[in-house]
Formats: sequence, C-alpha cells, structure tokens
Amino acid sequence: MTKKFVANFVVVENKPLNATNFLIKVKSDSTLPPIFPGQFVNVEINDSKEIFLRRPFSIFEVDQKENTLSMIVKILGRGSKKLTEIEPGNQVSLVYPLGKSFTYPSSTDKVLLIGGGSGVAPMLFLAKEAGLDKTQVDVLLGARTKEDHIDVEHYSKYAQLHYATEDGSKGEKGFVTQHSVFTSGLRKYDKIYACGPDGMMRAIAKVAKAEDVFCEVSLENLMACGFGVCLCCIEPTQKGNLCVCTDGPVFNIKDLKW
Amino acid sequence: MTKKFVANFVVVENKPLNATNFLIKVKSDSTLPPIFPGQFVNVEINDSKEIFLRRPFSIFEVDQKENTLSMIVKILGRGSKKLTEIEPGNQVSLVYPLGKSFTYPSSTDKVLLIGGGSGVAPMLFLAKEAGLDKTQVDVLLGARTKEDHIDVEHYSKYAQLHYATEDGSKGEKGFVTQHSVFTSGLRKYDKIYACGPDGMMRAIAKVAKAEDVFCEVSLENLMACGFGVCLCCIEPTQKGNLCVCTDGPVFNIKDLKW
Amino acid sequence: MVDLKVKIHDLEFKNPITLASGTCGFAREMADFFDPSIVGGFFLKGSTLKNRDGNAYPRMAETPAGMLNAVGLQNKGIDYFIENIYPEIKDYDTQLIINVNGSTVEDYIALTERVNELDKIRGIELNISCPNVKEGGMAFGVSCPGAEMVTREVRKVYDKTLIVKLSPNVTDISEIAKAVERQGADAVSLVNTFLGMAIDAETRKPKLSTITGGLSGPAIKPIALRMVWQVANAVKIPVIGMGGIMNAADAIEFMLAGASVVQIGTAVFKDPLLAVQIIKELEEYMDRHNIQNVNDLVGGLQM
Amino acid sequence: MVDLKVKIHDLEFKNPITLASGTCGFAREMADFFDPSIVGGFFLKGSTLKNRDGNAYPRMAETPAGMLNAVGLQNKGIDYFIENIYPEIKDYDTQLIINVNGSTVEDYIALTERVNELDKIRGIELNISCPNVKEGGMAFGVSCPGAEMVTREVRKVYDKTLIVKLSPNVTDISEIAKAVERQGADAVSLVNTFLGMAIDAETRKPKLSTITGGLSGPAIKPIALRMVWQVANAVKIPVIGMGGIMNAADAIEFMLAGASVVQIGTAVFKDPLLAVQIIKELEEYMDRHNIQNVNDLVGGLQM
Ligand SMILES: Cc1cc2nc3c(=O)[nH]c(=O)nc-3n(C[C@H](O)[C@H](O)[C@H](O)COP(=O)(O)OP(=O)(O)OC[C@H]3O[C@@H](n4cnc5c(N)ncnc54)[C@H](O)[C@@H]3O)c2cc1C
Ligand SMILES: Cc1cc2nc3c(=O)[nH]c(=O)nc-3n(C[C@H](O)[C@H](O)[C@H](O)COP(=O)(O)OP(=O)(O)OC[C@H]3O[C@@H](n4cnc5c(N)ncnc54)[C@H](O)[C@@H]3O)c2cc1C
Ligand SMILES: Cc1cc2nc3c(=O)[nH]c(=O)nc-3n(C[C@H](O)[C@H](O)[C@H](O)COP(=O)(O)O)c2cc1C
Ligand SMILES: Cc1cc2nc3c(=O)[nH]c(=O)nc-3n(C[C@H](O)[C@H](O)[C@H](O)COP(=O)(O)O)c2cc1C
Ligand code: FES
Ligand code: FES
Repeated sequence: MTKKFVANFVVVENKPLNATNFLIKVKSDSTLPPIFPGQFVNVEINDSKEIFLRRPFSIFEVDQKENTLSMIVKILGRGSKKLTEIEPGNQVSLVYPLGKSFTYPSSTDKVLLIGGGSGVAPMLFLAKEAGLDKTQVDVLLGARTKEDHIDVEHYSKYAQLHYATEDGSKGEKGFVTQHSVFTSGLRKYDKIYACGPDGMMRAIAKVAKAEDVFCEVSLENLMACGFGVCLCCIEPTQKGNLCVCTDGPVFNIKDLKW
Repeated sequence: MTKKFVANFVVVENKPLNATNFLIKVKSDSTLPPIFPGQFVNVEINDSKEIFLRRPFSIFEVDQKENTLSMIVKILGRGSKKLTEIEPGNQVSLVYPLGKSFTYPSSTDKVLLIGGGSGVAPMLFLAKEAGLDKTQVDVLLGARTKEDHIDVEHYSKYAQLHYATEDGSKGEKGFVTQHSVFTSGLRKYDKIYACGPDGMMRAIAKVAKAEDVFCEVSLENLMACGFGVCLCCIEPTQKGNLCVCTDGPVFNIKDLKW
Repeated sequence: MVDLKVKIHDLEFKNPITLASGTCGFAREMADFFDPSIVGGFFLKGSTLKNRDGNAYPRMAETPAGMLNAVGLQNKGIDYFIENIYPEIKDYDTQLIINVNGSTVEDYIALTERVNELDKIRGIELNISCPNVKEGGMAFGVSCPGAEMVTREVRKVYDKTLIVKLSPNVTDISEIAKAVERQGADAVSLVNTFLGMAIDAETRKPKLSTITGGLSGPAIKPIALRMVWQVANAVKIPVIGMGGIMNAADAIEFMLAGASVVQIGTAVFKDPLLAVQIIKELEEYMDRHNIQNVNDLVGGLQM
Repeated sequence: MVDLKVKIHDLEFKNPITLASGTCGFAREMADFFDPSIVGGFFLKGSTLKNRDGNAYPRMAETPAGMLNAVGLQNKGIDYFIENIYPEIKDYDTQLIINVNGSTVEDYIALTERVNELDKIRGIELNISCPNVKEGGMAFGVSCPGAEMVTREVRKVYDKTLIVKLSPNVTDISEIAKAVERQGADAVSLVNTFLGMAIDAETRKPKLSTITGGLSGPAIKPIALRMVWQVANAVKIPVIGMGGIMNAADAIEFMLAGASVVQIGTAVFKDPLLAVQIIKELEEYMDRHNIQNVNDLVGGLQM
C-alpha cells in the first residue's frame, strides 16, 4: 500500500519537442511524494466532449524542490491531441504516482536503456536517477527519422547517447536492435531496460532472453482506472493475468509470456 | 420555406455588460441573409463535456456590411456560462436565422416595447429596425436593481427609454407593469411588444388583452432542434400545440391560452 | 466512383444515409438546409390516424451525451398529411417512408390502407416501439406475439415495402426480429429510444411532464450497435440501423455490424447538414479502403 | 448535523454512499486514496468459487460518456480471498459486501456457504446479471424463473443480508425484482451494465476481445434511474441504486427515485475520491433543503 493522490496541477510549460511530441510540465502547490522512474500519472483531459476516461503518461522528470513533474506527450489520438493544446496557467488533474518503477541498478552495474517513441521519457528519467557514472550507462534511442527524435543532448552528462533511425538520417541506420551497441552483444550489460513500441520491446526481449541478461520493459496498454481496480489493463504472464497499472507497467521479461 | 444555414462564425467581441450579461459579437466570412427582430440563432457550445445540444439566443444586432451579428447572453446554467467564456478569435457554430420575427409596426404606429432580463435584446433590435421616429417608440426595461440593467443609452436615438427596478435604484420602483408608462393606459399604443420572463409577459398580456391592444410576445422554452422537427418546444395555443421555434418565438397574445 | 446504392426489398436508396423518424419532420423542414435529393431517404415524423396533441410541456431533457424526449407522437393525423404535406414533398427525388403508429391493430391497418393510396410513398415503417404513448405500440413491440400479430395483419393489406421498427426495451431483440420476419416483414429498423428518466435534484421533480421518456443520442450507441449486430445475425431480411450516429465512422460501424441502411436521428438537431457530410465522408472512406460497392461494407465486421 | 444513517435489512450503513462491485477492487486499493471508514460501504470485486483468468485483452473501450468492459470476472477465487484479502480488510470500519457469481445454482450455494463463515462480511450481493461471462449468471438474471430459483436456493443457506443484483437487459425489470422479493431477497441492487458493443471503423474489428461487453457510466444514467424508480415502486424491500453516478446531484436523483443506498461505479476511475466528495455535498444539500434525515430523501420525487 502506497499513498496515491488526486490533485490539480498548474501547467507551467507546454513546448513542442518536434512535430508530434510535447513536453508538458506541471506544478503542484504541495510537496510531491517520492516518484521513481517507470511510474506514471493518469491525466484528466479537460473540456473535450469526446473523452470520458483519463489518459496515462509516464513521468519524465521530477523536481522535488519546485514541486513540478513533466511528461512527454505524443499525439496519438483525440486525448493526447487535446492535452498538447493546454495552455500554461491552466489546471490539470492528475492521479499519481501510479505503477511500479524499474529495479534500480546497483552502483557497479553497466546498463543499457533503450527507448523508442514516447518510451524515451522513462528511459531518460531512469538514466538520470540511476546514480551511475555516465560511462556505465548506454542510452539507445530509436526513431523513424531524424525529425522524429527529440533533442536530449543535455542527458549526455548522465549517459552515452546512441541513435538509430530507420532512414539513417541520425545515428545508425535501422532499428535499435540493428544498432552496433545492441548487436555487439548484450552480455556486457548487467541490466537492460526498454520502453517503446511493443514490437521493439519484444525484439529486445528475445535477444536479452537468449543471452540471459536481466531485462525490464515498460508496457503500455488500455487503462480505465490506472490503480488496480478495473482489471482492464491485463498482461498475460507466467503468474497469470497481471495488471499493467499496478503489477507493472515495468515487468521483468522472465515473467512475460513473450 | 426560408433558407437556413449552419455555419462557423468567428467571435470578434465578448464583453461583459454587467455581472451576468455578456455581449457576444460574431462574424461570418460570407454575406448574411436578411435577419429580423425576434429571430434567433442556435449556438453550439464548444468543448464542454456536459453539454450535448445547442443553446438558442435571440439576435440582438446585425451589421449586414460587416457580416456580424451579436447576442446578449445571460449566464443561467452551464451552457450559457461556457459560452460567455469564449475568446475572440475562436470559432462558434450557429444554426440561423431561426423563428418568426415581430410584426413590423406601420409608419404611423405608436409602439411600446417592454423588455426584461435577456429579453432586452430583441426589443432593442426591433426599436432600431422599426424605422419609426423616436417619439413613436417607448422602450420600457425592467430589472431587479440598477446593476441588473445594462447600458443601452445609445438606443435613445431610436426610442424614449424608461426604466423600472424592483428596488427603485434606477427609474421607477416596481415591476414594468407598475411603471407609469404602462399604468397610464395602453390604448395610446397601436402595438405592444414584450420579451422577458414568463410572469412579466403574462402580466402584460393580461392588461393588453383587457384594453384590447395588439400585443406580441416572444417566448422562450426548452428546444432540442430549433427548426421545427423535434416538436419539443411546444406552446399550447388556440390553434393547438405550436412550435415556439418555427411558429414563434413571437406570438400574438390572442393566439395564446394565457 | 464508388457505388452507394442499396436496396431494401423494392425500395431503392441512392445511398444508405437516411434521416430518422421524428428528427427530420416531414422532410420539407430539412429542405431549408439542403437539397433533399442528396440523401438516401427520409423516415417521416410518426403519423397516427387522427390528430394528436402529444404530451404536455416539458418534453425534453438533456442527458450525458444524449437527450430524453416525451413528444408523444404529436401530429395532425393522416388526412392532414395526405392533403397538406404530401403534395408538397411527393416530388422530392428520394425515398419517403412513412412512420405508422397505432394503439390497436385496427389503427395500424386503417392507417396503412390510407398510406397505400400514395404513389410516392413506397414503404412504411411500422412503429411498434414508441415508449412515450400507448399509441406508439410499444405494447406490441416488447412481446413476440404482439409484434407478430400486428405485422401479420398489416402485411395482409400492404404490398409495398414493410419495415418494422423495433423497441430496444426488451430482453432479446433478435427474438422479436425473427418473429416479425416470420410474419413477412421486408426489413427491420432499430433501435427506437430507450425508456429513461431525468430528475431535477434541486426542485425534486421529474424533468419531463410524463416522468419517463425516450433516450436517444450517442449515449445509446454501444447498445444500439450491439442490437443491430445481434439482429443482423439472426434474420435474413435487411436491417436498418440507428441509435446515436454522430459522424461517418459511427454510420460505418453500424453498416459493419450488419445495417444496409442507417438513419441519422438526434444528431440532426445538432447539425442539420450532418447527413450530407456523412455521405461525403462515406465515399472518402470507401476510396481509402478500396471498397467499390457499399453493400460490401454491410456485415463486414472482421473477427 | 444531518443524519446519514440508512439500514438495509440488518446492514447498517453510516451513510448511503458506497462503491460498486468491480470498480473498487477489494477496498484496499481505495485505501491508498482515502480512509475506508468514511464511506458507507464497499461492494467488493465479483468473486467466484474458483480462480478465473477473465477474458482476453482488450477488455475495455471508451464510448460517448461511458465505457464498455469485458473483464469477465477475473478473480483468484473465494479461497484466495478468504486467506489473503479478507484478513487485510476485515477491520475496516465500514460495510464490506461480497459480490457472488456462479454459472450454476450449486456454485452460488457453495460460494455463499464459504462467505457465511466470514464474521465481517454481513451481506452478499448476488450477481445474476454480469453480461460478460456465463459465470456471471445473466442467464438467471434475465428471466423470472431463473432469478427466483437462484434466490430461493441461496436464501436457504444464508441468514445475513441478501441483496440481489439485477440486470438491466430485460423487458421488465420490476417483474424480476418482484420475483426475487418473493423468494426472500432482503434488497435488490440495480443496475448492472448494459450489453453493448464497439467497432473500430478503420480496422473493421470489434474493440473488445469478446465483441460485446458491459456499458457503464453517465451514458446509462437516464435508463438506470428509470429502472430504479420502477423497481422502487414495485417492491417493498429496499433498493440500492447505481448507473452513471458522477456527482452528488446524480446520487440524490437516485435517492429521490427510490434508492436507499447508492453505489458509485465507473466514476471512481475518473476520480477515486469521488465518494468522499459526494458525502460532503450530500450533507450540504440536506442542510440547504432542510432535510434532517437522509431517509426522507428516499423516494422523495415530487409529482
Ligand atoms: C503506463 C503507460 C505509460 C504511457 N506513457 C506515455 C508517455 O510517456 N507518452 C505518451 O505519449 N504516451 C504514453 N502512453 C500512451 C498514452 O496513454 C496514449 O497515447 C494515450 O492514452 C492515447 O490517448 P488518445 O486519446 O490520444 O488516443 P485515442 O483517441 O483514445 O486512441 C487512438 C488509438 O490508439 C489506441 N490506443 C490508445 N492508447 C493506447 C495504449 N495505451 N495502448 C495501445 N493502444 C492504444 C486506441 O485504441 C485507438 O486506436 C502511456 C500509456 C501507458 C499505459
Ligand atoms: C427563442 C429563444 C431565445 C432566447 N434568447 C436569449 C437571449 O437573447 N439571451 C439569453 O441570455 N438567453 C436567451 N434564451 C434562453 C437561453 O436559451 C437559455 O438561457 C440557455 O439555453 C440556458 O442554457 P444553459 O446551458 O446555460 O442552462 P442549463 O444548464 O441547460 O439549464 C439551467 C436551468 O435553466 C432551465 N432552462 C434552460 N433554458 C431554458 C429555457 N429556454 N426556458 C426555460 N427554462 C430553461 C433548465 O431547465 C435548467 O433548470 C432564449 C431562449 C429561446 C428559446
Ligand atoms: C424528438 C424525437 C422524436 C421521435 N419521434 C419518433 C417517431 O415519431 N417515430 C419513431 O419511430 N421514432 C421516433 N423517434 C426515434 C428516432 O427515430 C430514433 O429511433 C432514435 O432517436 C434513436 O436514434 P438517434 O439516437 O440517432 O436519435 C424520435 C426521436 C426523437 C429524439
Ligand atoms: C470494469 C467493471 C467491472 C465490473 N465488475 C463487476 C462485478 O464483478 N460484479 C458486479 O456485480 N458488477 C460489476 N460491474 C458493474 C458495476 O458494479 C455497476 O453495476 C455498473 O458499472 C453500473 O454503474 P456505473 O455506471 O456507476 O459504473 C463492473 C463494472 C465495470 C465498469
Ligand atoms: S487500469 Fe484498471 S486495473 Fe489497471
Ligand atoms: S425546438 Fe425542435 S421543434 Fe422547436
């Protein structure tokens, strides 16, 4: 049992990162509880006739001094679109903090973090929070083209950044699983973390499993509540159907049926 | 059969007239059809989870050169509230022009126009459009207090303005039907027009009937469509149940069952 | 160019987008907004044998994503229609279907016989499902024997296209559909409104003069869609689907579930031009999905 | 201070605001948000005799002002509940009612007998209305004989408060309510979800793995309210009302229609603190309307 909250935040920043991704930073007027990489918030979409339920987004950055947290929102459908139109000064209601976080690496671990699409957010959060030297941390980001990548250069103080694009316009050409960092063998890593499209995570999991490397992935699926009561967000696992919102979203690939 | 339209207008002005009334002016990018006093528009309320149907508002002023029309919106419930929050530059969809207009006075008529609450709008529109000399037109406006009256002094070029307030803070004290213009006998008028709260109009109609003076009132009730297909907006009349939206909103009191 | 033509028994629709009974008046009200020949057809406002004043005001209440109505089949009776309205609309180049209502089987029969005289009305929609009045026949519409009886008797006197409109206020709508199919209905249309209620918490009074009324609009769409799907799987006659259609995607969903024709109802109140817009978007959808003939969409749900 | 206490047979509720089955987990999930002793009670997630994995993903679809679910009574079975969950929640100072589901009468009886052992569970809600699985008993819930039979048999083995949860997917819900009243039910609760369906027009596939699912949320409120009103007028036992309650006004409307207790369901997903808020606003409403005892609201619709 961890205390969870429903609260109004004020939007303090909403800036486009590229054509479809926005960084939205919100501020609370009270102290935030501890929040860990992998956890998410469930956001109420204001003033939309079409949207009934909240929408879940991973937490990207937290500033415990400023009581702010931010998320990277990719426009997928109606709710995410509407959310990216919110203006600074407006209020937004969050249910938070939700879900289990990634297992933190130990201080001597070498880790690989792989992010695709909006899965970049929790990977960068983890890179920053892991407390490791940047030489211990490889971050591999995949996207379709240069334009689909967002600018994360300032994370180079926490990690070594690698890029893959399907058209070769930034970093190596191909999927993340074709990137030299990935293909040169996963055994050199103590822990691998991934967040992104299902197909990407499955491909990563397959290799990690074959090479027997610890690997956690963060799943996304359709959620109604986000806190474990509706049982809509299930993932079939070795332990039966588990809720992505409370038993996850982070899962060790050993537990999945992939 | 008159052509009716569904079109997006741009809000060009939204200004508070007092604590609860707002003047909202909207502009079309094409020529407006002829519009007459007593007619109304059915407005879509944007971005509100709670509101499903449009909301009807009388047309207050029309500028055929600028392709603008305006309405006076009083905050009554959720829809009117939301509408008064709309910002200039935003779009709003109108179905228009709806309903029958007042019978125009003939050029020698002496007329009395009585408005209460948001019923002021069509009365002032009629005063302006009637094409009479201001000496032929008495406009009597009622409200609870001075603060509830809106500033209409610029209409003194079309009519002689008289005020009633329940607390006596502006004009004569009491209801419009207690005002000297009204109590000094209605027979001096050829036509009386009224728009306002039901009780006010019924009180006026009673006297007008007794004194056998031509009298038209503009009714408000709950509408779903606004153009005569749903049959929700009925008023029981001597001719059976009639639709306020198409057979009205203007009715001769002789036809009503009041 | 995609082919939008659909046929329900003898009725040819130039496209499957029509307007629902009670929400498009007698078609001429819609002609103030658009050329009636654009749409597939109009299901005219419910008619009864004699003049009906309908229920007292208030007759409507807004609800979450929908509305309740308690109009109660206000209409001037079939004679008035024939003399005053029919001449004005009969030359619209589209299908005009009359919505027939009674409180006894004799009413339905008498009304049908009158309608039979009208050349340009090539089909009737037998409303056995209006929840707001006895004359709406819901007593017939919620039981199989009732539905069978009225369909059988009307069928005896009517050779043109007979569509029976079903009530959703039943345990098993496909049983009712099968019952009217057995008695010779050429098609079924569904759904009519759901019996609902609204209360004003502050005044503690019902919002409708009749306490209960009929719920329509997007709120009911998921239930209506399920019923259309169930009925389409249960009968061989064509199904006309409706209930909360607000846009082209909704209309397409009903067709995928098995509706050959769809009716736009309450949405017309919000956007009188919606049917015209949906026809355009349906064509675009078919282009995008490489569907030549709209009949290929019907029942095309992939499982 | 207003008096919010209500009694349903032997069950004392400190206030009439409770949480609906399947939308508040096993109460402990809600304890992450608020002190469980604040609310009147929790209707726990539907339990079956044995472990059930539930239906395949996807299990939910958003709809206009509502949602469809096809969870399919996923739960670890009654033994797991008794051993692992009950000890953790049994000392919550509120009513805990277990929601009992079976596919046969024997299942219902066996489950009831197990529940009977639990001191702190003083009532059961017999779910004969889950539309998503056979084990949800909807086969019982949509016919009078079925509903009577299961109620009668369970009544024989259970002395504490027996609430029967009714399906709205029926022609006449008050008939079913009367049937279970005759067999000794202490109260009825309604409504469960409406059977609905959603299709993705672009992929042409159903949105739920099970094709159809249960519709809940504000969309269904007008129908649910009508049913509560009809049932409250048909039976003498107390009625527990639900279906789309989103705020205090909605809760009050259900009480005015005749519900002694209300359940908040889907709205909890949007606002886990809603029940707490509604209790506050209910008190304010009663103050404003000069109502001392909440029971005076029940059935207080003015006509
Ligand atoms: C734990 C978690 C963390 C997430 N973190 C982020 C994040 O950091 N940034 C981000 O941009 N997005 C994130 N998402 C995804 C985000 O929740 C969805 O993009 C959003 O809910 C889509 O809402 P919408 O209204 O825009 O789309 P809709 O209009 O509701 O749907 C558009 C289409 O996408 C499908 N869809 C919507 N959501 C999902 C989903 N979760 N899984 C599969 N299909 C879906 C719908 O079925 C539909 O076909 C996360 C999801 C989860 C569960
Ligand atoms: C022909 C016509 C012309 C109108 N002209 C104007 C105008 O110029 N300016 C203006 O401010 N208003 C005008 N109105 C009234 C306006 O339409 C309502 O105030 C508005 O629809 C209320 O919407 P809401 O969402 O704010 O209220 P809601 O939240 O929907 O309702 C609040 C309460 O008011 C009641 N209510 C709402 N509308 C009406 C109504 N029309 N009759 C009786 N009770 C009602 C509701 O039942 C509810 O109890 C006009 C109405 C009509 C029919
Ligand atoms: C105001 C109103 C009046 C209606 N009148 C009739 C009618 O006369 N005859 C009929 O068969 N259906 C009538 N209906 C039902 C509609 O034709 C349609 O079946 C129902 O509204 C569901 O579709 P929708 O959700 O698209 O509106 C009426 C509906 C409304 C809202
Ligand atoms: C996700 C979900 C799961 C549900 N599970 C159950 C259940 O296990 N047992 C039950 O009796 N009702 C169940 N219900 C029905 C609710 O208890 C309630 O009857 C219904 O949702 C209507 O109320 P609402 O509109 O307030 O949600 C469930 C509803 C939802 C949305
Ligand atoms: S979203 Fe409700 S249990 Fe996970
Ligand atoms: S509002 Fe529909 S007929 Fe008048």
